[in-house]
Amino acid sequence: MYAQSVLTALIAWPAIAAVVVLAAPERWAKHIALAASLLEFAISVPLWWVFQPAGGMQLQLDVPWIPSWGIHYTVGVDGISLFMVLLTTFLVPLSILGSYNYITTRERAFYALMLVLTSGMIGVFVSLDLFLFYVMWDVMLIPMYFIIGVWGGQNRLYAALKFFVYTFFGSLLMLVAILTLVYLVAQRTGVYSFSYVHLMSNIGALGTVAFWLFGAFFLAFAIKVPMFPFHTWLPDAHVEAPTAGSVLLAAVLLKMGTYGFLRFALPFFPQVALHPAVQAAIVTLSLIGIVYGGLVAMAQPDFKKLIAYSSVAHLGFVMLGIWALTLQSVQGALMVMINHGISTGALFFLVGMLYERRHSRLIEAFGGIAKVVPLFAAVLTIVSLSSIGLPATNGFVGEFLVLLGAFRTYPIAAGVATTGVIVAAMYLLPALQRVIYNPLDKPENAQLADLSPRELAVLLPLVACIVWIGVYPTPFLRRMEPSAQRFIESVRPAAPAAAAR
Amino acid sequence: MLLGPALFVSAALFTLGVFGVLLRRNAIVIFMCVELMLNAVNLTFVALAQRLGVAGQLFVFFVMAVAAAEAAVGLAIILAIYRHRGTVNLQNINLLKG
Amino acid sequence: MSWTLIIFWAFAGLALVSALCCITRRNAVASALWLVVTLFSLAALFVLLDAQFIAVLQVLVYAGAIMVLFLFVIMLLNLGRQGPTDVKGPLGLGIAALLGGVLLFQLWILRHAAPPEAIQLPPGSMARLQQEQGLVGAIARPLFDTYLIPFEITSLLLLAALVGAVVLAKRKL
Amino acid sequence: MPASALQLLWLVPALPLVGFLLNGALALWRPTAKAAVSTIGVGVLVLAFAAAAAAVAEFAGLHQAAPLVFRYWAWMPAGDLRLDFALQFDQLAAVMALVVTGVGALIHLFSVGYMHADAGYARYFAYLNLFVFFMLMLVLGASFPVMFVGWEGVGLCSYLLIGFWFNEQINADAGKKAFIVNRIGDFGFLIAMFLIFRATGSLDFGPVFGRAQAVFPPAGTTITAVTLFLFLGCTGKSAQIPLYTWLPDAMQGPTPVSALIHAATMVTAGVYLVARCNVLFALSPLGSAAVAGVGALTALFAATIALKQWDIKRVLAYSTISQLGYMFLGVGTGAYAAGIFHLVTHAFFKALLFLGSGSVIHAMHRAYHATHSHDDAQDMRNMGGLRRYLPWTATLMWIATLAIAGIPPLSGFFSKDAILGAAFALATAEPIWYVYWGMGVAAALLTAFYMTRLMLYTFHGATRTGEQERPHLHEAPWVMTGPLVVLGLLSLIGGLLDLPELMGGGAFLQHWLEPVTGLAARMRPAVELSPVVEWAVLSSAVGVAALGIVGAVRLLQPEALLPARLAPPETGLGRLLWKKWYVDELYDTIIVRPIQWLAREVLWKTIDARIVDGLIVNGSATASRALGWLGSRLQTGEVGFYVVLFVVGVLLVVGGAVR
Repeated sequence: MYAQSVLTALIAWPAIAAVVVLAAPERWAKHIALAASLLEFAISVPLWWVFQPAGGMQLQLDVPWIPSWGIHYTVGVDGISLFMVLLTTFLVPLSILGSYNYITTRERAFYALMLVLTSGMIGVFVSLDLFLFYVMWDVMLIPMYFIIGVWGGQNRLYAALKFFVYTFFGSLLMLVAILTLVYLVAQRTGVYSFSYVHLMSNIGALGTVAFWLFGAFFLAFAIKVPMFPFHTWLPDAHVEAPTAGSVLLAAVLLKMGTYGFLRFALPFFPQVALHPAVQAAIVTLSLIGIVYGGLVAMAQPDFKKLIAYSSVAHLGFVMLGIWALTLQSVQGALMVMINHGISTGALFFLVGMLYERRHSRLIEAFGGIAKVVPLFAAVLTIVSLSSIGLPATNGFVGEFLVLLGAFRTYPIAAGVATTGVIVAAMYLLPALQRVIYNPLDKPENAQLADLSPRELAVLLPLVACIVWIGVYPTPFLRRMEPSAQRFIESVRPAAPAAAAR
Repeated sequence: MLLGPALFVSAALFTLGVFGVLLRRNAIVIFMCVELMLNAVNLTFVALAQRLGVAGQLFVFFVMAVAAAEAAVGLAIILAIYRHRGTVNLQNINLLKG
Repeated sequence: MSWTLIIFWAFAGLALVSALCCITRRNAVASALWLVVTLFSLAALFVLLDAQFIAVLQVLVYAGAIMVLFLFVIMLLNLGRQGPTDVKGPLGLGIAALLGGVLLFQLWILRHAAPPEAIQLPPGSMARLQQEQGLVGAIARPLFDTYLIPFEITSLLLLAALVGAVVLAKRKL
Repeated sequence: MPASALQLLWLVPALPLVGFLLNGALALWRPTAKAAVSTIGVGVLVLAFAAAAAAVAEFAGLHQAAPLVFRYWAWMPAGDLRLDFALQFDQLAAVMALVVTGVGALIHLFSVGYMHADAGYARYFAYLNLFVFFMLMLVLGASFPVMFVGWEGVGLCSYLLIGFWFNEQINADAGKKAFIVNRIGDFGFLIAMFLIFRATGSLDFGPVFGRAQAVFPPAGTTITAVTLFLFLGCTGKSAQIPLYTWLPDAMQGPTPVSALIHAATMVTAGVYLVARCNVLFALSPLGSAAVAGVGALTALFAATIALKQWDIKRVLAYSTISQLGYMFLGVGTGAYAAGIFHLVTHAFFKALLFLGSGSVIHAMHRAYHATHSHDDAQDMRNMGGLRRYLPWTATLMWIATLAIAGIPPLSGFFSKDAILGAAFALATAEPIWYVYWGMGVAAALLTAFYMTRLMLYTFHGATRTGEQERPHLHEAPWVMTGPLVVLGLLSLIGGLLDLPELMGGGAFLQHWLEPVTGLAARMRPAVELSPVVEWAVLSSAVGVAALGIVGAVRLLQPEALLPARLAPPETGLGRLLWKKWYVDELYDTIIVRPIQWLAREVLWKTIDARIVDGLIVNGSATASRALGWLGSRLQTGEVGFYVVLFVVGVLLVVGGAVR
């Protein structure tokens, strides 16, 4: 019963709750939304134990949706999507709790959109039907557009439109590619089906058209990741979005890009992905992302922008890890995906809390506040260190595995990527110093309030995860290993064949 | 036997209709040119009906019905425009500009 | 050259000349009258092409009803008098001639695109059909059989046009 | 499997961790509970020392040749990577654990007095406990990544403690600099780990060192790269050329921190790493030569800078860099035991020197505080004649000075001589070591000189401290002098640990470490010198040291010195040395500023904002808007024009059919 319906419940429940929130009185909205998201999290927690690491795709439900077009409602999770689902359900209650004071207008609409967004995000990660995936991809897009565009900062309309057009451009290309793929497979098998499993097992050799299809998928996902040079929507969107929007954008939405590569782009078109030129291009772009993202982050005066660019660098590690196709690097990439969600999410919360107090995100506006807000400073330090990748925090586990694995495939590239470790310290530590250390020379900072219990409730789970994953990531690694193995096998066998040709 | 000549005449008439539409500015004359084109097409239908079956003639029937409806509505529009603008010269009518 | 052909070309020539006059006459009433001539000539051509019933309709509906409507409007708006020409200038003429020429050329090429022999009926089969079923019956049978629904829809179309014309033409409802 | 004490090895790092957690909680919620903080902070260290000592005692009784490995949980299992969170205990780790917890405990005790008036007392002890925890992870880790946890962790604590008084920009800057420079070294460490894993398929010490000979061809490219990258890590952590610049700045932290982290323990981690990986370094002559060469050069280079510093702690900082250079010369030469020996004795006398200087600064600071003066409490030009006020400190620091200068029979003499002797011995086989040895001897001369200078200016001659301050100068309380006495004793007799056979000693440490260094020693057999030559080398070192001391006493005139406020600016070579050869400025000009400029002006403002975002992204938006504008121009509203367009369209469609 649980196994059959849990994923559907996870998709449906937030949508239902959104309606309830809309119908409720304005001042109750946030409490109802929080309760709903906590229930959502509670529903998802047993997944941790129910999930069978070696069981492949599981907890599946398959219901015909539009049978005449071969469209089904198919959902399921494996070791790759499981953690994305859990990360989402874990972060949504925190985001809602973190928005309690931040959102003061149109609360009902905001929390309803947050819940709809949750549905979309879960849907993207569990869809096993490409049509359903596409629908969910867009379902997730629209609430985020409104969250940025309505509750954002000064330049919110520009940022929201940029975010929307950019992502939508990619998603339309993806739609074309999906339709073409379905058509091509249907020509071979005579069955029109959007089913992931069906397409995977019947995709065969596509020849040159594979390059075009891969290109379309690549653009859709690379924009979402975002890879250099498709990243410029991200700083704008992050800076303008309200805290909860930034958190979910960084923690979950960016992961959809890398998830897309893991689930679709590589397994569908291994011969393209392993083409030397494609490999070289993507690894180079990842490296540019790592080093360039870090260096640009170093120059940012705006704390949120700095974090946004640091995301570009972190996601560069993920892409490198995926493309290196070793077990360590792929597991590392998955870990970085989780860790980035936690650490960067926490960083956005912290900056948001600063913003609530001072209405400024500029690093310059602060200085020396560790004396006034020691608790805040302690949490910010821990989170920054995890983002830098200090050993025994979660950041290290992911980056280390990625680099270790990537070094086997691309030693030079991994060496270059390792300089990202230095760069990470070079952008985050000076910012940290200029915010919480240095002389307390701005009188308006002398009266800042330290973290409230509510804010601690938002941050402590994240800090706990930072330490937990840093010290004992084995439960994560064990659950994802078989799926990572299968992912590599779905891509690698094509290698000898491609070489023979 | 008459198919080739009939098609030729139809083509010539149609071209004259198009030519008229392009040449004139008077809305009513343009309307008449459109009728001319419709008739040219009717001629084609009838000519081909000889060898392809009676359906061609049925289509002429329908075209006439459409032409009648179109003439009624179109002329009513011209009337309305004339009341507003005092002219039926298309040069002076640019209501479609956004 | 048979008589049929001679008559055909005579009416065809008349149709083309009157059409030319229709589009070149400055006076709208003259244009309308020339158009009537064209429509009559076409009715004659229809007879030659074994479409007697259509020819009758052509005279009744077109020359009778539609053209009268045109003339009514022209006179209602008092457009019959001589005014400044509405024919476009040299540029308009050039564009019209160019596009018309291109169209004629295209249609000239398209004349080869006649339907394949295989689906054509033998010559004279239309005449035979009319012999068997009568001039009206040959058209009426498919009209009330295969094309019944389109036929009924046509009535709706005409009703809509009627209402529309009244709405548009009336000053105040 | 052995019994209790070793079974409880995990307690050794766990105790300081518990101390960190308790003190950290106190720092956040009850920072005034100083008694509890002191009890916890010092108590966990004493207990950890006791646990370590018990473990060592038991371990010694086992006569175990192979390291004992304790696996606690699987840390990062991924594919063929089987990485456990495991500790390992062997002879080398035993020495290090004792030094870390022992010296650590003394310095914690000293801090109770030194930091007592500080508002951040609890935070200070939390950081210090955390440091000891990470340092123990570093020395007890059973694999490269576990060691790396400690390696970066101590860097973190160093960062936190250097910037302890974070409301002064200079302190925060120094902490940041230390962390980032260390990160450059960590980059090398990481690359080395990747290379090792690629070659051996493991990261645990046991398998790596076991397979090293089979996997790495001696003197091959891979092993040379591994050792050089490892050594890059060492240059960062242990402040060697070219990454030494952070250590002098690190003196911004509280003085006990300088003693513990930046003299006795953390900065020696690089030496420990080379000694730990002795098998790898023995396989790569080039790597070893680089270690020794950089060590010797750093020893000499840092000593020259120390000649002209006025800040008492900066002199000691450069002295530390220089002494670390000696240790690298030792381990690079293959004399791993000698390097570790020097590490241990250095921990004693340098901790003593730093704590002694801390005692001096404490006194000076209190005096200035009492009179509300803003003079520099660390500038030697403001001191002079302090032996009258701080007799204990002066005596103890003289012991340490003689020890570091290499005067027999103090501890430094034996350890330094062991290194120089080993270098000279190797030189008979590989002549380049003559150069290294020469640099080492020259550095020894300078060491004796600048240390004597420090002592003369601080404790002798006329008192240059202001008249009003003098009555406030007192010896520190017993919690501060007590540890000094213990360290003084250790500096005196530390040489007993490894008395050379030449003098009829048992070379205890060398034999103790044999199980760890034996394999490397067999790969690179030490060259035996005849006793005559050994005595000659030894006496030349002593002679040089004596020359340095005597020279300093004869050349320097403490009487002529003016207080810092009145002192004239330095000129010529003096200025060059005082300005530290302008290396910081050089780095700033050729590395730091260009990177910042590149990041801000080129990458961000030009490439990101102008080209990618401006030209391509917003450019395409502008282009589509322009296209839309063009399309809107077609909407003239004139039906005639539409008709023309319509006809053209029809013609195009028909044209498609015509073809």
